[in-house]
Amino acid sequence: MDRFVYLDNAATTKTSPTVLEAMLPYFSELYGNASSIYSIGVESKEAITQSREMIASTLGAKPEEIYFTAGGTEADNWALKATAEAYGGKGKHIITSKIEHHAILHTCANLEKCGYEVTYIDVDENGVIKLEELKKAIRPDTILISVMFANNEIGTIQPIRAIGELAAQHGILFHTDAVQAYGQLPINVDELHIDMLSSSAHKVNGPKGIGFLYIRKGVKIRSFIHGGAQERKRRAGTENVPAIVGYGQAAKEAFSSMQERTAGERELRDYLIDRMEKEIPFTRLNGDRKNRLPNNANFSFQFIEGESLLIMLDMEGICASSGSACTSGSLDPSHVLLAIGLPHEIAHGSLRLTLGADTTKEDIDYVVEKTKGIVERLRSMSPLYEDFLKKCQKR
Amino acid sequence: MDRFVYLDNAATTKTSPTVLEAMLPYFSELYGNASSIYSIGVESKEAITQSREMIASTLGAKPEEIYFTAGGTEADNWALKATAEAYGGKGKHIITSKIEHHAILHTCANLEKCGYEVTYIDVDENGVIKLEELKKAIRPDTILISVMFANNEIGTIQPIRAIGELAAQHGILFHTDAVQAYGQLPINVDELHIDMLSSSAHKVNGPKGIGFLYIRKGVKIRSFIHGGAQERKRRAGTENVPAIVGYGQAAKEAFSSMQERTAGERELRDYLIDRMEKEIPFTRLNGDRKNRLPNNANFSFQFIEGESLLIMLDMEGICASSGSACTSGSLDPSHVLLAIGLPHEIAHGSLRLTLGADTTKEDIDYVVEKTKGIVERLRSMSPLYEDFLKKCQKR
Amino acid sequence: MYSEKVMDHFQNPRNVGEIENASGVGTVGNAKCGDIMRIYLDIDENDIIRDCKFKTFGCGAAVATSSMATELVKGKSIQEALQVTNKAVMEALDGLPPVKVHCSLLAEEAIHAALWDYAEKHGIKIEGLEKPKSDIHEDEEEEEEY
Amino acid sequence: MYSEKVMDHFQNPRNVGEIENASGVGTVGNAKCGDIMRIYLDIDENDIIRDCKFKTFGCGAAVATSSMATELVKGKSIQEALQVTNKAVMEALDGLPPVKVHCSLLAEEAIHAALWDYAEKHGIKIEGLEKPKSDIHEDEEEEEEY
Ligand SMILES: Cc1ncc(COP(=O)(O)O)c(C=O)c1O
Ligand SMILES: Cc1ncc(COP(=O)(O)O)c(C=O)c1O
Repeated sequence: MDRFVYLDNAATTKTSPTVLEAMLPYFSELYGNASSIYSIGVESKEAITQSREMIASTLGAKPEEIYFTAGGTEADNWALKATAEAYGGKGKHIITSKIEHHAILHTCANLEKCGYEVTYIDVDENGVIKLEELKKAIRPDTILISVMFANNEIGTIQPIRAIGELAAQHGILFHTDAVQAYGQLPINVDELHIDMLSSSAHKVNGPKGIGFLYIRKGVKIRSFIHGGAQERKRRAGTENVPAIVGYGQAAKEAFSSMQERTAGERELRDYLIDRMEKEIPFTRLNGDRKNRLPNNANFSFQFIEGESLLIMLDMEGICASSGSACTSGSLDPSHVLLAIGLPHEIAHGSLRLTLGADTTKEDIDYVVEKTKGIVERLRSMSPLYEDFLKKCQKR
Repeated sequence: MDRFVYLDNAATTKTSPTVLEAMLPYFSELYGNASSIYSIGVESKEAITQSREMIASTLGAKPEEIYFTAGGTEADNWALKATAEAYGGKGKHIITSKIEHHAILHTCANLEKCGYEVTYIDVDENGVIKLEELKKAIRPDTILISVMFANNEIGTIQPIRAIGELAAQHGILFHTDAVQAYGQLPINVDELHIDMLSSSAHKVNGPKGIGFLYIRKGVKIRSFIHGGAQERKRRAGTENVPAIVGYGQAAKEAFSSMQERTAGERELRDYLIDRMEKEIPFTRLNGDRKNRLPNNANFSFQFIEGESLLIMLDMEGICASSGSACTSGSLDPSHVLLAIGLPHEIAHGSLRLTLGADTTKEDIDYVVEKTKGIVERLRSMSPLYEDFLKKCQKR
Repeated sequence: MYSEKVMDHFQNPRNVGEIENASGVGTVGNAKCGDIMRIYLDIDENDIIRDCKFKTFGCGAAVATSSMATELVKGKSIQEALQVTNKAVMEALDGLPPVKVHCSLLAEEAIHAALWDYAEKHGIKIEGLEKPKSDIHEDEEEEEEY
Repeated sequence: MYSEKVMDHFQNPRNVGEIENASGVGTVGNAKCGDIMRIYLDIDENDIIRDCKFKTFGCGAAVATSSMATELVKGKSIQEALQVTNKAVMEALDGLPPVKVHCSLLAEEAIHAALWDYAEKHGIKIEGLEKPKSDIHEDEEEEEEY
């Protein structure tokens, strides 16, 4: 292969070498338990405090509102289940969207089994939630609205402020899964009326296995993981000090570089979209053209199937994804692409390319060239394309 | 300070340098998402498979019975809550012991709030569970027995085989929190009739933030953390590849060195116990003298309080703990020491010293000398000691 | 995830294409499930499959099983071709991941469909051949679910 | 966790010990909660605290607050000593962690208890002094609980 091009940064990112460097001392030197009293434990505790402060500052939050978890999935589970438990007396109705990550959707399904009722709001053809429908869905027994900040597949950014205001007006808690948005977009929890927010370090060049849930002071949700008195008694388990330190460093890097980095990514992304749309026929851009994550491009190539495309791209050294990485191995096409109205066979032929800070124009050119050839080849093998051509000839 | 002696290996351990080395490539080079299709994702997946196989082999289990979690606490929460959810139709009664870790006890408290009934079995003065009481506690609606393999504070090893057989005879699921025992004692899940087993890497020189729950094939518990299809759809969240690799390596090292290492620790531990008991008056060994973890020593020094002792030991470069690290900051004395019958003021004066592979006789000698001086000094400041001396004089 | 044989047949699929005025054509699967296979047969007067081509919309395993299936039936008699089961295709490919087993069933079915088409066109009845289902996903082995 | 001042008073506690035939002795706290403080006062005929000693069973903060409290009352009149509140002790120590605030209350209470003992022994009444509780844990500030 000529090149290695990693365009799957929405699935996971490379741990930044400076992040890894910040983590290293906490494995075999400063390995003390952060809850202990002796000096190397206290050093761990201080490192955690610094990381928590750094992260809080990126959101306009208070340090004591940041609770570390094992990742975005745990944060999502916690937010939903603990709210259900704590506010179940007030009501048992939850509102979310049809295009949430499975960490939200499957948790909702679990809550439905436990007697809660969940309304799944539709999105338009660009993946933007239908606000009017959301408004109408609000009931006296609605206790929580959970809508993701930006979608992991098609990159569409949701009208979070409007949803936050709506929730606030009705005295309903508002949670947002910001796993994809954190570090890519400026977020202020107060201005946007966010009560809870989930995030995951490995999406922003931090380590895997660490995330956080922001919980606004006063929100009375309980623990999801019970045990020791860590995280102000709300999240038990020995603190994962190296990972927490890594997350702090990654957040610092992501936010200090945000403007410049995302501007560069946006430019390259638009160049990528432009070339793909122009040079590959029967191609559709999925997601909102403007309100999308700076690093996300998502295409559907008619008549071909995604997995074949991915394997062939891999053989050219290109890492990409089709639908969501978590569901690969599954036979169903992405629920997000179906929700924006794509027919099944087109939903099956989608390609997600998500850029990173180090993606170059040469990378993009290489990917476009290779994709072009592969799509052509797969179409030449496709019975759907054959049928389509024949239909055209007949006209 | 003359020396640095870390004797708090039950709280957490140093990540072994060879474990860290095994992990390193998976941060910034082989960082692919293990659920993805391209080569660097597949490499992650294979690394996970190897680690899973290694761990399964240490327990006589099948690889597909090992589910990675974010630590021992999550594994404990999962085992209890998911069993309650899955078997709640059969019954709502759970049996555990009074000396479990808070990860079990607080989860049980949470289940009690949700309509489950929990019986907490007593232990004898050495911390061994009362089997007769356990037998009597079994009811037709008992769905789970959860008893820890070995206690984290006093090191007492429980009669796991007897409990496993009892559970099997009654068709009740048996879970054991083996966070302290794994890597210290040989464990075979079949021979011991264990249905579920929790473990945590950072207790065996692996990284923090990773653990596993062994679930016997056929046990129909559901997910605790819902979302993506990872871990055979039972535990969602992007796989923490470096940590999983680290756990595999740590397990390999712990089991290949087990016999020699624990023999050495046992000898040093007994030397430590011997000197402490002989040279410091009014000292009590807590826990079973024989059936105890090879690296655990736990003492109560009458008339003094634990935190003062710990701070003074820290000033001499000695890391130790009093009660359980997780509850430091709390004012209550250890529930374990109370359960073995110690009066409050003696429970407050306990010291846990847990050895590691690299602990030397010189370390032990140093610790004994320093402890002797500190205990003497604290007693000279203690009103309880003053009262005691006066009482003796009167006689 | 895939064996070397699967990867080889995916990267260099044998017998891709169409046969003009084929003796029989069969299309199975559906776009909803993400795989559609079409097999063209050129059958001579002695009921020998002289040539066989395919077109497939689907994953790597779908392409590889199509390719292998065409290889296995080429040069065979109709009766021999009927013996080419999904197991045979899988074995020839050194196995498939559990979630992909349905692709091999689809390949078997595609051949049957092409043969059925041939039989219909020629007004004959092929012994042992049943009318093929166009969608085999009902038979699919599900992974253990909890 | 502890300020430098606390650590200094813990490592080098001032006024540790007993006073034989003390004018007043007060013991507060209980072993159940893990801290017991005893304060000895030597009070002269002008109601001036000539000397003050302590013994404490308890954590670092308990020792440090005892030490600081004895420092603060030494040389003071009884009325001045009554003004030495737990706040004053905490401030003099540059603060205490929230879970340790009760130690400073205990120190205040121990002084009051010793003064009460003095008053009882001498059959006098000290204005503004109430019978001390032996256990102050009811007043304790709990950390936010969920
Ligand atoms: C929007 C969204 N939510 C949640 C998650 C889950 O995060 P994690 O895999 O770190 O648990 C992801 C990524 O997988 C995501 O993209
Ligand atoms: C017996 C026992 N169970 C559970 C745990 C929790 O493990 P972790 O802190 O890794 O979640 C510990 C250690 O803290 C333990 O000693």
